[in-house]
Amino acid sequence: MLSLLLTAATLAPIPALGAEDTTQTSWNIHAERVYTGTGEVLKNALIAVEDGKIASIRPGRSAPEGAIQAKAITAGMIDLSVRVHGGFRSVEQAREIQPHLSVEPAIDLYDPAWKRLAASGITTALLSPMDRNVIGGHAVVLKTAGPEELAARKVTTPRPILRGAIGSEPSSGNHPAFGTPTDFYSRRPTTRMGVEWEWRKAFFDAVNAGGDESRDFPGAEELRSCLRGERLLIIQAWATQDIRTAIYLKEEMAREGFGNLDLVIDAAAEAWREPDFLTRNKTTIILPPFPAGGRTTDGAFLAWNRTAELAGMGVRMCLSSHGASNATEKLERQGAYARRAGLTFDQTLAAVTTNPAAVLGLSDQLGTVEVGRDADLVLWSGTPFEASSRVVGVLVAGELARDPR
Amino acid sequence: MKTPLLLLPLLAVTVGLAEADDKYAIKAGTVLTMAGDPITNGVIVIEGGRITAIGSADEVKIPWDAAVLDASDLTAAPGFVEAYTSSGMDRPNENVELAPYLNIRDSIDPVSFYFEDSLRAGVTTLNVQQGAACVIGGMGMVVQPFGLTVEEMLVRPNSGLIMSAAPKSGKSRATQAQALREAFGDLRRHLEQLVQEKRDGNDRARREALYQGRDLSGERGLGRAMVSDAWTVEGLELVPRGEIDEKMEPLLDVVEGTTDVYFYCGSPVDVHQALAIARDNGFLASTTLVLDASCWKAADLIKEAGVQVVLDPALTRTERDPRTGEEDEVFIPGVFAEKGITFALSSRNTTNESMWFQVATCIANGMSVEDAWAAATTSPAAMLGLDGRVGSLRKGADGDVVLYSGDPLSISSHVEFVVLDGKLVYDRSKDIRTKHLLEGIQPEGGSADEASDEGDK
Amino acid sequence: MLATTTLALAALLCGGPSAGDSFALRATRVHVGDGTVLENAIVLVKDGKIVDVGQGVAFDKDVPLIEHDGDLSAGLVALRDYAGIGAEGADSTRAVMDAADLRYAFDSDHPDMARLAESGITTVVLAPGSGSNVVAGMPVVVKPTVRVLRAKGSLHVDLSASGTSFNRYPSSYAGVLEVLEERFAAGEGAFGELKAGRMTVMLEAESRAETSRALDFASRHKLRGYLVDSQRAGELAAKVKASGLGVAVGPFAIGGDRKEVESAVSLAKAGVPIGFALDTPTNAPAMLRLSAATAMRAGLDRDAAFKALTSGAAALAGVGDKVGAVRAGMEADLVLWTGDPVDPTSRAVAVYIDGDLVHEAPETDEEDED
Amino acid sequence: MHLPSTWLVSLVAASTALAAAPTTLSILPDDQVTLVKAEKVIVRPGKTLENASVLIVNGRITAVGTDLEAPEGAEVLEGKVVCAGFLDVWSNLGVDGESVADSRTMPHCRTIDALDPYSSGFGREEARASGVLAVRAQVGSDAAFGGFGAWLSTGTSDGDLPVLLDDACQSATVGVSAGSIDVFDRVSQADKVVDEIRSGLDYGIDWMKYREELAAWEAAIATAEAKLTKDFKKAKKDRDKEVEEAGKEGKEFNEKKYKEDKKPSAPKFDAEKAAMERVANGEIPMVVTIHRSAELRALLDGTKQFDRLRLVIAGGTETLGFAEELAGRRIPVIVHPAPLGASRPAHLRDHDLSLAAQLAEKDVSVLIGSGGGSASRDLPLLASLAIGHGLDAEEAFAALTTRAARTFDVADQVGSVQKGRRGDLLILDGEPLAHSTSITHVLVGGQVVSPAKGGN
Repeated sequence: MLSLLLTAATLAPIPALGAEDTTQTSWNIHAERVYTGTGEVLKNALIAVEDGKIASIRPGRSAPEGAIQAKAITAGMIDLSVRVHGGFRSVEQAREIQPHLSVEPAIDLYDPAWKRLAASGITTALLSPMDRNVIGGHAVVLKTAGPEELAARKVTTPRPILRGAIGSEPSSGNHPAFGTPTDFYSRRPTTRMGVEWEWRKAFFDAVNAGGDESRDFPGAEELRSCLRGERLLIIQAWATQDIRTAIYLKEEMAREGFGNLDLVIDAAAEAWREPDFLTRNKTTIILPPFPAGGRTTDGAFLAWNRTAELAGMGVRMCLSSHGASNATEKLERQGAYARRAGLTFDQTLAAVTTNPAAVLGLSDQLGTVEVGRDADLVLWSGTPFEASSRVVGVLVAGELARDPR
Repeated sequence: MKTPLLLLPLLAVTVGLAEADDKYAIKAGTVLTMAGDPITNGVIVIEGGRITAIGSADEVKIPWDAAVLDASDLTAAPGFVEAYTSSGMDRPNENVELAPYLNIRDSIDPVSFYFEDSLRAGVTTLNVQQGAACVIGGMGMVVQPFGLTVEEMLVRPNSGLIMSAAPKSGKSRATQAQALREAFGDLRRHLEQLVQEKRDGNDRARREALYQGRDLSGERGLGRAMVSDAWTVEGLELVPRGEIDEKMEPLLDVVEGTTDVYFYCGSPVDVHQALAIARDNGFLASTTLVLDASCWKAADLIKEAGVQVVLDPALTRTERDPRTGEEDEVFIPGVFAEKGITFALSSRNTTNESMWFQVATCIANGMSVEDAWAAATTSPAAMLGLDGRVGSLRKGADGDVVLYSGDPLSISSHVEFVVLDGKLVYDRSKDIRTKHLLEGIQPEGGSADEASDEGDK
Repeated sequence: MLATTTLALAALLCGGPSAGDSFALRATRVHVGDGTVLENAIVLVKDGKIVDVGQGVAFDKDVPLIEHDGDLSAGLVALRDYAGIGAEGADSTRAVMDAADLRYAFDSDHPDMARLAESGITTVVLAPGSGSNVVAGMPVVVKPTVRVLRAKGSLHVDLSASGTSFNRYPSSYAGVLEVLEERFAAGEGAFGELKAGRMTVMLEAESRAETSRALDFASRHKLRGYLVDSQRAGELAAKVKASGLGVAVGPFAIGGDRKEVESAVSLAKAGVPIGFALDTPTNAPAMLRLSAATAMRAGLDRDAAFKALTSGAAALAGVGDKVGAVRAGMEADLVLWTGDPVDPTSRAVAVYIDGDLVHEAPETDEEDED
Repeated sequence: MHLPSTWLVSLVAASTALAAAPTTLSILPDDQVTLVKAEKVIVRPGKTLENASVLIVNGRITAVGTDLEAPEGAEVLEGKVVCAGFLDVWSNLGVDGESVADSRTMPHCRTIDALDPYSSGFGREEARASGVLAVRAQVGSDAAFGGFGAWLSTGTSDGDLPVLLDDACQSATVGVSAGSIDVFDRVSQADKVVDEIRSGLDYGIDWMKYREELAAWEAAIATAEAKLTKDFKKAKKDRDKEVEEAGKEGKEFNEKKYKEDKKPSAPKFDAEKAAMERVANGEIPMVVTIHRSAELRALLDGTKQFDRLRLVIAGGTETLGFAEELAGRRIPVIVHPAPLGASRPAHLRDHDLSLAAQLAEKDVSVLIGSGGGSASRDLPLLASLAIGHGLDAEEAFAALTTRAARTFDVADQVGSVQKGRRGDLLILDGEPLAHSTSITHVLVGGQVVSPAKGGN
């Protein structure tokens, strides 16, 4: 009654994953102008990439057969504030101070946002926990393209990076909804005063716990190493009042003899209102995306042209697109808006390559087009950061994340 | 809403500079004409609001009595033309879904910040239409972004009706399409009924005359026969046009092809519907499609129908292939250019989507400089039936000139002056809202801060 | 064909083999369970256990013989289900409920249980509901309508987003890992059993990133067991294979996402042991065999599908030595089918658990159906 | 009577010639010709040809027989079994999601207005691969009145979406939409369906009456006018005399008062009623999605009055009790044999996978539908589930092919392997719905669209 059991025709063979990775990591790339990032512009340069590193750069050459061609080449862009952290689950909100945790368990390398970021020219990104805690935990530096394994994508920096926030955001979710019992959310600071108190208390307790075992708490050692300058501290502060609080915190720690915080301020929209706060401690800032109408989060107002004045005063600044990669907000467009706001070409190029590389302490590996460096390259259709040119090709660690051909 | 104080500086921008009679001349470092090659250190003479002479300094003599704007270190270019916008009004959308009898002149707000922003972005001609959240909307008009009354702003009245194939809120595609079909079905039945009533009346009159023994004097039809590519109601000449229901009369003009139509499509599926409705009712030739960014998939269909399109301000779009999960980016104007479809760019007046930025983005994505400029000047001008008047600087064109600090498409150049019909209407040095955005300087009196909010909506 | 079976069964019913008695079943095709099919073989059952299987099995004449023209196979095994649990399985007041034993939520008289037995499912792993716990408790392996087969055999650990909570610790993936690392370091209770390998883990992870992290966690702590709810695990087939974990795939909804089915097939092709999961009461028990049929349509070969329904799943559930195959020494959970058990057009005619007849298909008057 | 006989002879000769070598006569050079050879061609359920072949020219089947050979240039395909493509009578594949869920559709809405060839390409590709080559799609599938359904081919992926029939049926639902809270509410919905059909019938009658009256009035007017024309000279003479007298007497002359019967006025056009009129006179079938017995009773009683109505029940969870009446009135039932768990909506409480089998036993014409969307791809699986619960395999095959085509008026295009039908065929390596069978080729319009990917 039952016909012979025939095995169904099988699917096309599934490629065995993890098989030897055959993506090509050696290329010949030729460009009419190579903006090395060292201040030098090479004409008609031929770049040879071997196994993910820049093997040779030979200016004044014509493009050999089969080489990838572009009008201009710059080093891969670095964004220190990509915010592709996947939301609430990237920060442990049980306690306000979590310096011993990290955003690493929340990283989803399958999120299509990474491919879009790589295609928009960002080759290295700093991913921090969501700003819902006073101290959210450690950030992670990773390449935006490559195998979907964190071990292969992570970039080790000489110093770990800790993330914190000042302003309304850390306390914003904490007001107890009317009539609901106070759960662990509503016990926490609901004002800027409360947030600032948490900052000082954390460092004070950490220093006291140094000598007394019974007072130790998770993360105390991490805070002490921050004070010793062995760990970079990035604090998000939009409005000028919050930038001021961050600088006062650093100066108080020094005054009290607790130590010297190596501080970078993220999303410093109103840095232009009181520039001397930044110049007196040589504090680096990361600018948020240029808002069309000037208005940003936390009521801060970013006046476009005043950014050029800051650059003129020697404040080291980095640009960021906050993870956006659509046509009008991606990092190359932020560079164009910076140029429109008066920054010179070199200042703009530095703000997306050498400055962030220096912040990460990886100036010898990233940020410039020089022999021996990672093969992170961005190929442009014309002069970079112009409205009439765009990113056409991207190499991340020698791998073609966006093919210009 | 707006503090009156603000109005004064705006006025100062104009009154102070307009000269007595209407002769005006501009000396510019380079002149991009969009009607031939650019002119270096050119001269443009405008009399009575029209360009009477244009050429290099040695060819063209400036009349002795003309006011002269010396912009020899600036670049002159024709103003951009916006082929479709529903900004510049309090409430662009009418909730009555079938309202072809409405006219936009009743709701344009001359002092809306949208028009000041347009000047700042170098846009000098706009086709303002009712919003696309409708089935069939009212009649639009072409205006200049300057003037205290709608009449002063007028460039060309009755620029066309707006229709939408994208479902109005509360409708789905099926009910929207059925409402569109029903509108034209009702028109046809209404006309046939009018003709039938006229015929019955004439027959009865004939019999009455026979009964009464009178000779019937021939009744001459007072209307016009109906002419349309798709369907006609035979005998319409019997009906005087005045007797047709004035709520439906504009639709008759559409079917007869005398009124242009702007058909909004929210997705590629809507394009199928819009073209079908236009073809079935004979107005495909006078239709311009206003497309959402997703409609590029129906480009072949648009090419086959031979209609022109107005593109969405979003010029690129990422699409996910459900089979592979891969995402690829599509440059939409490129798709239309490659298929040879005439298209016009549209813009939003924020920095990153103003018209010059759109033109630059097209060039960045591989389009030629001429085609990119044409899509923001001569193509939309032709669509509005104003080619030769706006969108290019040539003899006989309107005296609309925009002067930039450098190459108009360079990231760091700005609009310094705008001249409309030979009168200076915008001077950047007196533009308090730009000052606030770029330098953060709060103007005395009313805070431009809210002002800058309003402009961005 | 059907008439002959029912006659014999009628005689049997009045007598009714009690656990102590023995009886014999002969069927035209006996699916032993390792891929071989014995023609016209006899299965001898005594005291709820299978004594002998084979073509020439001898048994004295007073032992009743049941003839069945059709297929006989071991009872089907479902790797995860919520039958009869309802709200009992989700106590999310605390993050870690490692001592909670789902044995106390097992209700053998619940109508869901009878429905499982009727569709030929004789072993099912009841799992805690998806509340927001990091560890929700210890799943239990039961025989529907009869008894608990194995308790305290495994521990449910949730490394997916549903393991976090919005208003108590832990609220993040980092917090979940912090809790688990602490508990494993302490090594008390179930965590000690897991570390010693005396307990397996039912590891919940949904997205590919969560699955990759769960596999790293399992390898770090050398855990054995299987993944549940990981619809795209197939795209990490090599890593799953290297971790030694199995995967509970499905149920594949009618008209559901094709990628989920292809992921299950690529897991099987990579040699990862798989079994099928159910989610009563959202879907009917027939969904177990239908999921197998859908997987076969997407390229899974028939024997792999049958193994995933029986011996493969039994091994993953930790009861591979008791059920899932027709061999001497195994428990007498047997099902008589009208055709090939993997074919949705065939039906369970009679179901035995521990040698007792628990279900028999109602009389259909039309004579035969082929 | 010489002529007819010779004429007869030549006819016979020609037809045999045609039959003998049909291929050479009618094939033009640039025709697309495919010949499918198979050990078994299932023309329609119950009729199979052994070692036969099917000739498809330009997408249409031109010949089916055991003695055809391949014309040169023809693509030849071979396989074990050939049958017609499956048809899904309860789907919304290829239709824009919003319009399917719209609860405000009216009888005069059309499914072909809401086709979405762009986002449904993937779904149609999967349906094709599993053998489902055409679907009856419906907008407003949960609305009180869904409007005109349409037959759509799943033959293409993106771009265009071929329509086999754009007014395949009208649709309504009773007791399914959110508004159906209690039994009175559901029964009133059933009555609303009956009233709607009644209004269509009355609309037709009104128009018929108007046309009769109009014809009568026009005839009367024509005769009256003829008489007036005849008497015109006399009337003109009388009138001139009267005018003259009035002029002399200085009185004002007034015309004679003319009266005539008023012309009958046409009934007001109503697109909704016009659609329902086609249902009332049986031109197109009416599919009612209905489940529970209370409203079933109301619907069946209410529709007795319409003798030409072609009613089709969809869902029919509790239709077993009405089996005799349904068989008697030849009302088909579309069953959706999905393995629903215990937690399901109230109207599906008594859902039973053997419903199809039990209805078929009582001679009710049973159809099988996938219930919408991407489930069309799993229609063969649902059919095999119904077979697993007692439905005869041949009955299930008929439900997916000929019966579906006949019920919704596309039997001339699809559903069987016969001359004139579309070349939509499946080439399989076993019985169509047997589980272990897989599809080796899928032909749409004679072109191979998908070689087998996995089983059927």
